[in-house]
Amino acid sequence: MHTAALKAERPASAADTPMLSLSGVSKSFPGVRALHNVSLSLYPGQVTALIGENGAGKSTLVKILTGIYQPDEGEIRIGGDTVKLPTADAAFRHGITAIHQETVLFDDLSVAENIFLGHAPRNRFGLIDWRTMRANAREVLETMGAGHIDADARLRDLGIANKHLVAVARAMSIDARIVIMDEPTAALSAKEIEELFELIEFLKSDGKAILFISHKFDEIYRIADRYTVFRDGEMVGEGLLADKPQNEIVRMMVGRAVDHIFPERQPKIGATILSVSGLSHPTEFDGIGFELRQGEILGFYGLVGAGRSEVMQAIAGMTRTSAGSIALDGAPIAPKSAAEAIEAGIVYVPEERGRQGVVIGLPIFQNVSLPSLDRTSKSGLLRLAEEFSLARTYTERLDLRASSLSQDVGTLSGGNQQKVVIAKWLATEPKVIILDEPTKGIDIGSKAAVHGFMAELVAQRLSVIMVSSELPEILGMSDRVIVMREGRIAAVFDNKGLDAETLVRAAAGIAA
Amino acid sequence: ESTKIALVVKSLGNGFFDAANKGAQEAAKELGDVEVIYTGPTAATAEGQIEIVNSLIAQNVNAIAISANDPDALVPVLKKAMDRGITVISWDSGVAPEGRQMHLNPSDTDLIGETIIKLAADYLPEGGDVAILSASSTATNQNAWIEAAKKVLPEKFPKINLVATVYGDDDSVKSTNEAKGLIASHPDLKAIIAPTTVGVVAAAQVVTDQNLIGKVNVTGLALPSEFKQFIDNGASQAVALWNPIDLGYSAVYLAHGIATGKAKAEPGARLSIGKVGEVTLDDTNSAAMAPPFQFDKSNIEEFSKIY
Amino acid sequence: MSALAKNRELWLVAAIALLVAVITLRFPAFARPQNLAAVFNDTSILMILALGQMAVILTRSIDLSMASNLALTGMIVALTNANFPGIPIPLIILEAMAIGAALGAFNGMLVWKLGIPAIVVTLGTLTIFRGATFVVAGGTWVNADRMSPAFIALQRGEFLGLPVLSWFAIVAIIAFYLVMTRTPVGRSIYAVGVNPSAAVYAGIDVGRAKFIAFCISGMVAGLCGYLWVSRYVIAATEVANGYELNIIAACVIGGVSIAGGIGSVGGAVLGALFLGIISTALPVINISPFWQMAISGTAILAAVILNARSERKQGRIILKKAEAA
Amino acid sequence: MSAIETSAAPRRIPDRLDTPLKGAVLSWEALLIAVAVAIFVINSLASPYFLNAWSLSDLTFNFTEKGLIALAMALLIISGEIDLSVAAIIALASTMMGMALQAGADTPMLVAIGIGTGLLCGAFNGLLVTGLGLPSIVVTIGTMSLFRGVAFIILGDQAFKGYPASFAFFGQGYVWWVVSFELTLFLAAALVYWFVLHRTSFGRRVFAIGNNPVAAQFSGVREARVKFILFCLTGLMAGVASVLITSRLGSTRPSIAQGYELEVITMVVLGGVSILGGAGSIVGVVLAALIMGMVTFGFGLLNVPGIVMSIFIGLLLILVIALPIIWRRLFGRRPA
Ligand SMILES: Nc1ncnc2c1ncn2[C@@H]1O[C@H](COP(=O)(O)OP(=O)(O)OP(=O)(O)O)[C@@H](O)[C@H]1O
Ligand SMILES: Nc1ncnc2c1ncn2[C@@H]1O[C@H](COP(=O)(O)OP(=O)(O)OP(=O)(O)O)[C@@H](O)[C@H]1O
Ligand SMILES: [Mg+2]
Ligand SMILES: [Mg+2]
Repeated sequence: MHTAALKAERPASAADTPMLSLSGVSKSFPGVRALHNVSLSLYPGQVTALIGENGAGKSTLVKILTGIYQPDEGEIRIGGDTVKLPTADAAFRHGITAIHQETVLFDDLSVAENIFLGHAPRNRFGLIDWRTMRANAREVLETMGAGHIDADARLRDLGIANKHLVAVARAMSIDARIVIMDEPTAALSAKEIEELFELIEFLKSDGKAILFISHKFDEIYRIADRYTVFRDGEMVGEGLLADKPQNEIVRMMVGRAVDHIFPERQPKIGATILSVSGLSHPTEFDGIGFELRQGEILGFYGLVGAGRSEVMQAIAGMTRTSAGSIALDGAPIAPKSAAEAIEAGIVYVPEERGRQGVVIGLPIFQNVSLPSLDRTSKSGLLRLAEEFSLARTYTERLDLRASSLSQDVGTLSGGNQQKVVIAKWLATEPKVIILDEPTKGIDIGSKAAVHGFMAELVAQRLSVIMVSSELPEILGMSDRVIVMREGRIAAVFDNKGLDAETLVRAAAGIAA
Repeated sequence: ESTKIALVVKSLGNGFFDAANKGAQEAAKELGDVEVIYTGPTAATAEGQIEIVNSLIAQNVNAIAISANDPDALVPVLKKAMDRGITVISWDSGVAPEGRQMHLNPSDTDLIGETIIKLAADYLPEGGDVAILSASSTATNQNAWIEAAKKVLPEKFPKINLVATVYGDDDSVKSTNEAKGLIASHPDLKAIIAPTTVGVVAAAQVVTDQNLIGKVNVTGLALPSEFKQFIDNGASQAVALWNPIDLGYSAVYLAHGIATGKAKAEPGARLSIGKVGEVTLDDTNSAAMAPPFQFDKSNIEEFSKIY
Repeated sequence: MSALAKNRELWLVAAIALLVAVITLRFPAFARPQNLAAVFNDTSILMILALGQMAVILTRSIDLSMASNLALTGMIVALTNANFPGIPIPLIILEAMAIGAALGAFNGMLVWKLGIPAIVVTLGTLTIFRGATFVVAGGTWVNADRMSPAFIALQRGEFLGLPVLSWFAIVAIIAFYLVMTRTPVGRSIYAVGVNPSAAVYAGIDVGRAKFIAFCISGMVAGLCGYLWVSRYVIAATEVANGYELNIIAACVIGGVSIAGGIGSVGGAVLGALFLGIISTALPVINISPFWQMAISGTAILAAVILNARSERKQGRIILKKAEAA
Repeated sequence: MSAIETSAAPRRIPDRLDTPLKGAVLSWEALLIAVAVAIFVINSLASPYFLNAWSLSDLTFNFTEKGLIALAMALLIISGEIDLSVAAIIALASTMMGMALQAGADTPMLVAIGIGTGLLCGAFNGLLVTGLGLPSIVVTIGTMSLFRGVAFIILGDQAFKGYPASFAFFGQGYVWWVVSFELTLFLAAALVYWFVLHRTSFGRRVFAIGNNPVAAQFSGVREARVKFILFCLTGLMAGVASVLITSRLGSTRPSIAQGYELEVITMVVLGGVSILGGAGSIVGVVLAALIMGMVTFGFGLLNVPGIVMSIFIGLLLILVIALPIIWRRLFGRRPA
């Protein structure tokens, strides 16, 4: 039955009436307006690319379409009827299937079951028919060109790329009319991407409506028929891709003169403060070597999953390395925990704010003072006055918006949480600060504050490593840029007349 | 002001003690102006009894009559009770002498020891292997009886061979497992002696379930009402017990006597226990109420209606 | 490593075989089929209970109230039987399962609708149910002479050479196997434990799955309430006191992960058997029963350490050469 | 949100909002105080024997030992772990003291051995949990059997008794009039634990770990070390409790303190400590200990069977936790 999804039976019809259309959809999270009055149409037999910067609201829209989130307002129409999608199940039943950005699968279940959980084939007693399920799973994988994946294997034993293929297979196993793919290629190799594109072509010819999200323009131009651009939660343009050059779309995406929001600064670069050489990890990165100079902002660019976070976490003591050395101010260091790195003067502002950054449940001032407790307390005894003044100093410099320092950080907006996180590490008075996606998912105003503050930091002779996947940010802030690809350094550039295309090519491994 | 006597038992919800309570209430009625507080912990632990004794002290009861879960652990709190002027006696399962004024054994320890062996031997003219399934390994009374039984074995019952002593903790499951273990590890076992009302039922049930009626005889101390069916089906020939109603009656009677000063607990004293008769205290201030009474096919029907 | 993970049950079988072999060395009759059948029969109730507990643990919850539920349900059905000996036993069994399930549903509702952690809810109902046992019985107990012969006899009867009690266990094992592996409900219980947020994406109501698991564990505890009182022919307040930890221990030894999502019917059954063999064999081979506790404690620790090794999370791999290797 | 404006003069953020009385009134501790007062009043009305210095003193014995363990357990649970083996540690520590007694140890030696055994047991738990990364609930179910099992192996059906008279002071002695040594120790320990949890950087780290172990680690908190210390502390307190109980009973059996672990945890949870970690206070735990002591003692005075009180405690546990949730559902504001 599901295999029908993969056999072209109907001829592709170039229908002009959308199969799915969305209008006036808004969605807010505490402190963040993720979507505002957006619209979107998907047409049968066509691929629509959804384009937008990080945090533009793409994934939020996907979650609304798959019944995970409920929109605050707006309307969803499928084939002309207005529908409600209160649960993931309801979305399935309306023929919507999705490959989500994060692989939301079950590590301890088999591949076959991951593909068919919730719609497994049953025998005539109503019991799940494992034999058929396995056979079907093999067939789906086979059709996708992922026949090398064992349907009986436990998902946990698969690499990330194969996990992603399973997620694709799960989406394909549902006999859906509408297929959504949120950055499906992020974790795939070139060959696998090729196979995925074949599959998409096939789905197109089968008359499915496809929503395709990617940050890679070569992919978008290769596979998509239409585009829709989101910027900061709003729909700013849509149309046929064929008559739209890339630079116009980029302008729509970014939507503002980039140099306006980035602070002007006159870098005063000093001597080398941090030098890393030959840093390797058994599975994550290899032979990483670079130098960071005083008063410098060193940008790390790469596609999501290039391994930048892992390198930074190794430098900050969170990850063990297998080889290589780190020297700070000329003295070799080998931090074995975050505590040791902080003591040495290297701090890491993590990427996953919710999980690694803020301690929700504790008030703002306690979050800020956490890494500096040894300084604010006296022989182990807390001194609240010290903590408050420390917290005030740094949060006010970052222009934090909060009603009091005793407020639970969990009640702050994402951008303000990020400010607390940055304040917390700044309060340790580091020599080197590593910011991993410092403005991920925060609003424009907060972004400007963070960028302004970064400029202030380097002006005070601090050294900054900034990991970012946002081209404007990399270009607007860095003195030098290191591009990483698949766990290795792919290129190093001086940020003088550097253009986005060069970086993208280096990151994707396309020869200039 | 009426005399308040607390009857503290090992645990509530136990048939034997409920019967004792019946006797205690009878004694209260007979003595007049006596209030009996029947209480005990839910699980048979010393800690639970200590909490209860503490609250009894606070209530200013006149006397505490306790069947103890542990002979030693209760001593400090009972001493405290005596310091506050409360009469303390133990009955059924005793407390170390420093923790009470007197102890009432249901029966003479040596006599019980001999009786439990005799119950088995009577039906084993050829002799053979027997094993003991006791209650908890810390139970004072059971241990004393087993000691006494072992003493009489060589001279009076030379043909009886005691092969094992195991403990079922007065827990049905554990007793069942232990009884099965005995049967499995001693193929020639002729009798299981369980000087505990919980263990004896468990053992008889095992013998019944494993179709060993006629091969293994279960005997020991049993409440007739609980045990009747096993006499009827032949899993057991005969068991013994004293009258728990009389025991509760006597405990309250003695506690009342000492608390009101009518009697004095000292070695050699002869104390009245009303309709049950009279006891004499030995040099540890212990006394025995009555010889154990045997139940078999001829009389179990009648007694099972009483207790 | 992964082979070991896959063969958790095989490891247990090997451990049990070794255990039986060691016991047989000291006591040859132990390995006789009749005796092994008897051990199985003795362990039946623990096996059934462990299966119910497994369903709950799989959803990242825990049911500490099972033993109390068993005591309460056992008491109610014993009282029913004592007062209305005419009610046929199959009805009594249904009553037991219904009462047990209702008690389980009470736990489940608190977990589902109020979001109170399962350990807190069942810590509370652990004492409530046992207290209620005392109250419904009016502080007394029900013993053999108040139970009808059929009530006691049913599980002792034989069918195809095995006691009916063993058949209860066998049917429960088969039923659990089918439910846990072959029905959407069973699979959703696993899915919720493996990854609750992914379960939401797959259209599963996480709270409802937990509720169902609690109903299952309650129903099973109720059934065992009847089996227990008719087996030991006594219904009293302290029945199965503290047994909840044995049940959880059986699950843990059987490889059910306390973090949810991992565990199998075979594992839970073998874990129960392992404990059952220890408790029945020690008296037989003349090892002081005082060793029993320390042995099962060691077995639990060994099982956790082994399982943790096979569950070690495997990270994502970026370097292509590392993934190929 | 407002537009891009880099405000020259940053606005001042107040340290805290004017502490609203409402917050204090609706706090968990306030709820517990109300419950405690209510039970006190009910007890006084229901039994003429309750309001009496000696009664109130006897009452404290119902909770001091468990309460001592609950103090350390509260910290452990706040950090996101749990220890089910505390009662077994009591048994093993008591057994070790008994063995030492046989070998002729004097009172200070006995105390040292009891506390030392507890500490070692706690360290063993801590090592398994933090060293091997095992879930504490399972580890301590295992060590619970192991520790008590060892006590059973050593003692079997025997008992150790004959502790020296000076040893009796810990569980039976009075410091002043009706104030027992146990109560004094409990109050002193409560003060120490309150101080450690709420006034030291160690306590702050405990909260941080319980709320978000990953972020705490990233912030330089040595999670494993803190948790290891907490397991040691819990073991240590179980050792202290073992000294008290052994002294109070004057003897050692392997079955000593059976089932205490669940009562201790009930106390901690009733005291408002989140079983999921990250929240709780020592004041709450002390109040919960007091409440449990008053409930059991009060019912005892009325000669209500212990099992009936346990229904009450179970209901109290669920209600006290459920009511605020239901309250929020009915009248609740949406989270900000
Ligand atoms: N559950 C949530 N709670 C709070 N804020 C959220 C939540 N989910 C998303 N957001 C916020 O909504 C905004 C849009 O996020 P979304 O994930 O939709 O972006 P995206 O366009 O998919 O970005 P990316 O390209 O990085 O995947 C961001 O500011 C994000 O922080
Ligand atoms: N073990 C894993 N299993 C599955 N997915 C993973 C795993 N680890 C990371 N990912 C996913 O891979 C993606 C990239 O991870 P990560 O952010 O660590 O890489 P990166 O090179 O540091 O990229 P960036 O910092 O630019 O986001 C994320 O979407 C993350 O969810
Ligand atoms: Mg996204
Ligand atoms: Mg990253």
